[in-house]
Amino acid sequence: MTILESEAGPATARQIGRERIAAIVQSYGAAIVLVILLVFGSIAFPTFLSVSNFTNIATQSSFLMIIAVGMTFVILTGGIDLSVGSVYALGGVLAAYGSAWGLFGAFALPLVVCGLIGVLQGALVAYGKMAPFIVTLAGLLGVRGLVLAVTDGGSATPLIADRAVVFLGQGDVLGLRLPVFFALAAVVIGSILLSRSRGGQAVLAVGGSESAATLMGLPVARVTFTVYVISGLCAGLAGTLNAAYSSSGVPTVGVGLELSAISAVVIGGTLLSGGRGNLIGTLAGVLLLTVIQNLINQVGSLTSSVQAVVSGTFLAIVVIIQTVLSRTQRL
Amino acid sequence: LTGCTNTGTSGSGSTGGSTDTAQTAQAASGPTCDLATYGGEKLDLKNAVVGFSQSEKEDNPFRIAETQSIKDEAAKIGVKKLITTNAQSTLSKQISDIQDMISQGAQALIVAPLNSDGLEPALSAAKAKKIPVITIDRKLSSGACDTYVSFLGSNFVEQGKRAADQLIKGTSGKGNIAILLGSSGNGVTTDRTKGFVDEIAAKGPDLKIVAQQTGDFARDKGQSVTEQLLQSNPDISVIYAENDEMGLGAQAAIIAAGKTPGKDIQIYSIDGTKNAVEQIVAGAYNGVIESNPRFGPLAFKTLQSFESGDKVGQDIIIEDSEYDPSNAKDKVDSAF
Amino acid sequence: MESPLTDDPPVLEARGVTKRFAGVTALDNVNFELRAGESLALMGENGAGKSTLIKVLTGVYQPDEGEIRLGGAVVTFARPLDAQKAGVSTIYQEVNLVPLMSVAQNIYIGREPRTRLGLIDFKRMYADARALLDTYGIDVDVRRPLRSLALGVQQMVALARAVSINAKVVIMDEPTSSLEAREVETLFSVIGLLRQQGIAIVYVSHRMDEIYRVCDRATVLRDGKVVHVGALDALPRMELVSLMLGRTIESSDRGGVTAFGSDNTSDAPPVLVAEDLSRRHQIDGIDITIKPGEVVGLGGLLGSGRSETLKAMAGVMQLDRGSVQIDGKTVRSGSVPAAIRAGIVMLPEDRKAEGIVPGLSVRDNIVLAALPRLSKAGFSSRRNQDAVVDVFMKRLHIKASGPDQIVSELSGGNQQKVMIARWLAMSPKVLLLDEPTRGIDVGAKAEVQALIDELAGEGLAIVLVSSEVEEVVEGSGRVIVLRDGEVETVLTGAQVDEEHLLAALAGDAGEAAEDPRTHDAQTDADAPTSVTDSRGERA
Amino acid sequence: MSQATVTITLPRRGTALGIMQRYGVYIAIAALLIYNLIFTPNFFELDNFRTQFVQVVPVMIVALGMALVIGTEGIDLSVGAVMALAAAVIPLYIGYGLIPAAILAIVVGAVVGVINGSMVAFIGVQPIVATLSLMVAGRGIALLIANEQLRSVTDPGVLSLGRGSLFEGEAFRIPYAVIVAAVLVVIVALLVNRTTFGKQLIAIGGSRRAAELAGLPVKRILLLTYVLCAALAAIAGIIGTARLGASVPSTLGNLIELSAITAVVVGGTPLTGGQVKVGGTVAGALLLQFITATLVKHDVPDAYSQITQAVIILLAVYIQRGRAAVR
Ligand SMILES: Nc1ncnc2c1ncn2[C@@H]1O[C@H](COP(=O)(O)OP(=O)(O)OP(=O)(O)O)[C@@H](O)[C@H]1O
Ligand SMILES: Nc1ncnc2c1ncn2[C@@H]1O[C@H](COP(=O)(O)OP(=O)(O)OP(=O)(O)O)[C@@H](O)[C@H]1O
Ligand SMILES: [Mg+2]
Ligand SMILES: [Mg+2]
Repeated sequence: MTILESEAGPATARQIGRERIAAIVQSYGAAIVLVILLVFGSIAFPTFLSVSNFTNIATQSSFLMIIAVGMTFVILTGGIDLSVGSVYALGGVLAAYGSAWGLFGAFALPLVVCGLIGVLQGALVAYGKMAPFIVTLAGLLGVRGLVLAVTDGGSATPLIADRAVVFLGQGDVLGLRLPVFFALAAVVIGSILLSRSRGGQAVLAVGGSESAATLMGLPVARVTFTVYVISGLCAGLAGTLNAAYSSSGVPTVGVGLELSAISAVVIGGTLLSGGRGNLIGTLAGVLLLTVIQNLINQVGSLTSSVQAVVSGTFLAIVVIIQTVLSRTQRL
Repeated sequence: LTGCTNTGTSGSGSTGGSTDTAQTAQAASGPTCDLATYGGEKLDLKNAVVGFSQSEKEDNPFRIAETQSIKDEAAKIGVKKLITTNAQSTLSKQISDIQDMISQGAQALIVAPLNSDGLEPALSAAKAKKIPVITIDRKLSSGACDTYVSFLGSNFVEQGKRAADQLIKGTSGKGNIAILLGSSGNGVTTDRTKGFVDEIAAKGPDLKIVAQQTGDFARDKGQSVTEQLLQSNPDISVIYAENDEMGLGAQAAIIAAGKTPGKDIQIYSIDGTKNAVEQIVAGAYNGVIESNPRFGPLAFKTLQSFESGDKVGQDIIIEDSEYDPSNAKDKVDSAF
Repeated sequence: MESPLTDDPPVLEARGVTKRFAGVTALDNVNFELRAGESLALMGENGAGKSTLIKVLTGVYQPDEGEIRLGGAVVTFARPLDAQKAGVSTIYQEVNLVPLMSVAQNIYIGREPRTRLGLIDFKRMYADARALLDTYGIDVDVRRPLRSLALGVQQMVALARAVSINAKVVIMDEPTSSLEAREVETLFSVIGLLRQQGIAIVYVSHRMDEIYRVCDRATVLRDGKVVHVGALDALPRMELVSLMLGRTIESSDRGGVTAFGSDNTSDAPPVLVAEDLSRRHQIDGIDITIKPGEVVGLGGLLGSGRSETLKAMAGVMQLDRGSVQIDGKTVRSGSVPAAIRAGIVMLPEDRKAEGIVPGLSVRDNIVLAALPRLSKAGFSSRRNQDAVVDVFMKRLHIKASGPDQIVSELSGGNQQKVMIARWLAMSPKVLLLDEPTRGIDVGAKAEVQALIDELAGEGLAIVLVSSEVEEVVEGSGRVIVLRDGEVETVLTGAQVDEEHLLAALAGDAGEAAEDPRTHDAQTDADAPTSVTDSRGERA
Repeated sequence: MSQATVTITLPRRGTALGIMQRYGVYIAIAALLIYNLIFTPNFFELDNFRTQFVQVVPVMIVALGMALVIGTEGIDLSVGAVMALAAAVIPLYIGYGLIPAAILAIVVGAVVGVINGSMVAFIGVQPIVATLSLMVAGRGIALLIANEQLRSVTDPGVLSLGRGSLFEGEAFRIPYAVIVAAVLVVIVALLVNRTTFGKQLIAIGGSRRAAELAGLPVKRILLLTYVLCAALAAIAGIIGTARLGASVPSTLGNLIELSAITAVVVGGTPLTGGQVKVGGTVAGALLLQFITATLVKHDVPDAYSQITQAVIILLAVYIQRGRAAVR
């Protein structure tokens, strides 16, 4: 059956090469924009290119990064988790309360509770077949209420006295704060899970086509359920580390954090409809957001309104560039 | 579906442009702080880089006046560079802002903390570089002269208490009160509520608090909450709003309900914005406790004397005036 | 009706299964049995309930009444996974794979080979996938995302996946609807292998030839009821068709060939002139001229660029070079609205992704393109719509509970008719049909073919793409044969027959006599079809 | 269904469950009304209902636009910022009278819609981030336009839009704001159900690819949808300003995007697009309003009020979950 030979024209090799470059550009659009921004910052501001500034950026990004890891998993299934900001606050507050029982309490209490919130939301989405947007929107509201409820209407700020807990938030190794290592670990573990485990492949398949995944015999509901649990745990962990970092569980933190996390994930090249994306992109997305903020601070004289205009415009430009870079892959 | 933000603390609207009335400190007393104790070198602010970290958006008169007064004073003294940042009500951003300013070479910091706790990483970074930090308008719960030099600001509990006193006087101690709370979880809300409620309990036996609902420091929320409350609770006779904006929203609601603000239903609030004080003059508002935002001169004066080696007070509580029908007309120009 | 060959219990069995959807009883007390090693045809016209029965058998739907037995024991498949685990592997009617994932991932998802650390062993997975596809003569880069492949290739991937799962039963719901004659042969050899291993096959197809070649027995459904069960060799085609349709059709076995393909060509000037249609890596310098009333077939193998050519003319694809003219006026390239305004419409190949709007009603789907014409000042007129919808639902015999039924609830064939109706409602000058009879039952197919002829008779110019050689040959007055995106030859007049077409497809007149159907997959393992990487991604 | 998609089959129309699913929002509203009838003093009074209807107006108008955008499988987070922009513009041009100022405010809103729509339709940016950037920047611009200040608006036209009623003084007087909202509801309902544009918009949400191949002007329709949404948000901003008697760009419309989205979804429009339920959206907005009213009137502390809202929203969506798409 040699009817059809591959008589590919001479353009083939070049074409393949170009396709490959295009694929790289498409997957790492955010990282490329990040590099551009870093170069720009270094040229424009003498105080930008410094070790202390970069370690600051690393620390500042780490909490959002951990949340964004969970968010990436959720978005890859085609879902969304709006509750992360509130869960983050709850995690912090509970970590502070839990630190009365030392390191174990400071981690176990928030992780168990935030994990349970993930379980509840995941169950409603996966088994209750409710729209994730609404479930987690209710989560955003309800969990914030819970935070207020456990802090006496928000008037109490529990403090962390335990040295070991505080060390996990503030201690530094090689000039980097410990939360940075947690964030890196989250990225690495998350990446391996996503690209090298059956579960991760299932996440991509569910997001790529839920009906196909079902018909191919994947446990769609279980996969969907799990990502919300992961997201709850990630947000809880980020809250815990943040509380350790600032040695207090402040009930008002994390407002609007869900939008930062979602935009970081999307800027990182993950499709909101699910099925495609990676954590390296998300990492670049988180760093982009932090660097934009850092650059605004480098100017150092903008009022908050101007800052809003600048960061909104920046965001728009970044997503436009990123979209254009990765457009060829869209149908 | 609201109540999950945290915007605008002491803010409200104004028509802008007023005769600035800088703050005056109450008679100094209590512990002090100096370079020797805190650590660090003498410094002339004239050639220094100073950083100012604002906590909330400059979208309300209080924050606008506060930032402006810092900027004006910096210009007046002629500091080499003033870096300003705005945390936009996000605690982690305030930490980042302060760290960013430190790595940009700030030699002294003025911080309007978003929260009494949680700034520790930023403050310890400053401490490590022996950079003096003056906090304004909200007191930190960590140790003065250790994590920061001194605190300049109002006493929010006291403001609530004074509002209660004003209200008791204005209502002759009788009536049903509805409280419009600030944003939940905001320390200012907590303090202004505590001062007020305790004072009413102590001195107003015939005053009854019938509702406490959050108006998120926003005018529209204050208005709609008041509308709801007046509807179901027609015997409400006085409103205590934890900032002027909500008070003005309540005023609109009272008018919409066909009643006369200031007479049928009295309104008391805290802040001292021009809009509210003008309403007192017009007889449609009953009292305002001031919360003076013009920290610039006092903050730089404190910083300057600290940097030249003098002792400065750890707690510098400022004098807030108050407006009532008897003085509003004369003092309206000092409102912000 | 039962005539057991053995005493063994059937491998898979349905007893008294009833399945209702809102308003429709899709299956009505259906008894079905599949015996070990046999190949059973599941027959019935569009909407008879074949796909529904398969879904009930494999746990996609739960039966309202009745039970499923596997090897004699009652089983409940709560979801497809359970069926798969129990050894029932299925290729569903529409390709159901994950478009964004690679070919290899699609084949092995859920059972990826793993390293000792428990991580997926991509190297092995790619190699396995490569080897597996090679045995079916499919040469694709297994790392490529599935959606960059032509539909037919996707279908082969789905097939490879289903067969590579160790199964006792393999169910195939219209596996050949987008396959080329050559792939069909490959499939048949695979089926042969499976049967040798004692695996039972359920085979659904509207292509009679295939049924008679592959299957031993048939179960015929009509309106959700089993109307016949029996051996195929005792069942003449005509009778089978009558059983399916519930009426006798004199010429249905000939697919309505009688009038189909009659030459309506006049001396009128060409209505469409397409010149030098080119787009890098897809098509190169294609010229097509059609006169009113002419039916031009586009022949070619999988991936030869037939769909691409149609898309180029319909404005779906931006051209690098070349032009399309209607009545002498050039049509702006790369704009569907412009093409439609000029009178060119296209029935897309991938009905599910590009055709229907699944959530909308039959009415809304039919009038979708014609809406502006049926409206007054931007207001849509229900009366105008109903007039059109009514005409086409009757004319095309669209089987639906009414114009308000959601289109995704219709059977595949009826969805296709809805699509055709959408375009006829536009009263086009040139109709581009990409696999118009895909998934359509014999009756409907005859209707559609008759319709094509009728439309041509009315002066419509038609370009017809079909993977069924007979259909192209019978339907067209002229056949343009494409190969690797270029025109290979044009068959005219007496040349338009199967023999010439097959020869042209083979790209060598000398090999014309050699019927590719005699090949089987084994001997071809070393010479896979390869169009693979020479092509860019679909627009 | 010969397509191998997995759908939840709806129970028959007549069954109790079917009714619940179809009328989930309405049932929830009825339940709340009954609760209030029994437990809330002075609830069943015309004045009270007038208050609820007036208060719901901005959310309802924004939700109408949001429903259109969601119908195309999009989302618009910038609506609150557009309200702020409208509020900022009003006092600048109120000197020319209400109508010119309002038109200008709507035009400014529409410009935001054009930017949103262009990013989504022409560049292909995902709606949530496209509109997020305008949500951030828009309010900043509004504050800059207003010079970061709050202005009282004393124009009698504006004030009567906010506070005046038809049949003033009568028991059955109808606030002008409510009339505006009602008119907009009717217009949007007509748009969705009776016009070509509406049908095309829904088709795009149902399958963008199919709509493109059917020759619909997909990009133009998307653009127009975002413009409409923004224009509606601007109208909501004008009414919000009129009601306050002041232009407050700093807080007006804060978080309204979430309320609006909730109203739309609670009303039965799936976020996956392809459907727009105008009546449901109106009911959804009313449900949210009644929840808030009930909680405030019973002086529930903020913490518990947020939890209660979350639970009620979940319940309302849960009982009709079969209707919404799986994702
Ligand atoms: N075997 C294959 N391997 C890889 N890509 C393929 C293969 N077959 C087709 N393609 C892709 O499909 C495109 C051309 O397919 P097109 O749909 O135009 O062909 P066709 O002749 O219409 O075949 P079909 O009827 O099966 O769709 C090519 O650009 C190529 O990318
Ligand atoms: N999910 C569903 N909801 C409502 N009706 C459905 C659904 N699925 C199938 N039906 C109806 O059930 C009947 C049988 O459909 P089915 O898909 O089983 O037909 P089929 O025999 O596979 O047809 P085809 O040959 O066209 O694929 C049809 O009338 C169809 O409209
Ligand atoms: Mg079928
Ligand atoms: Mg094709």
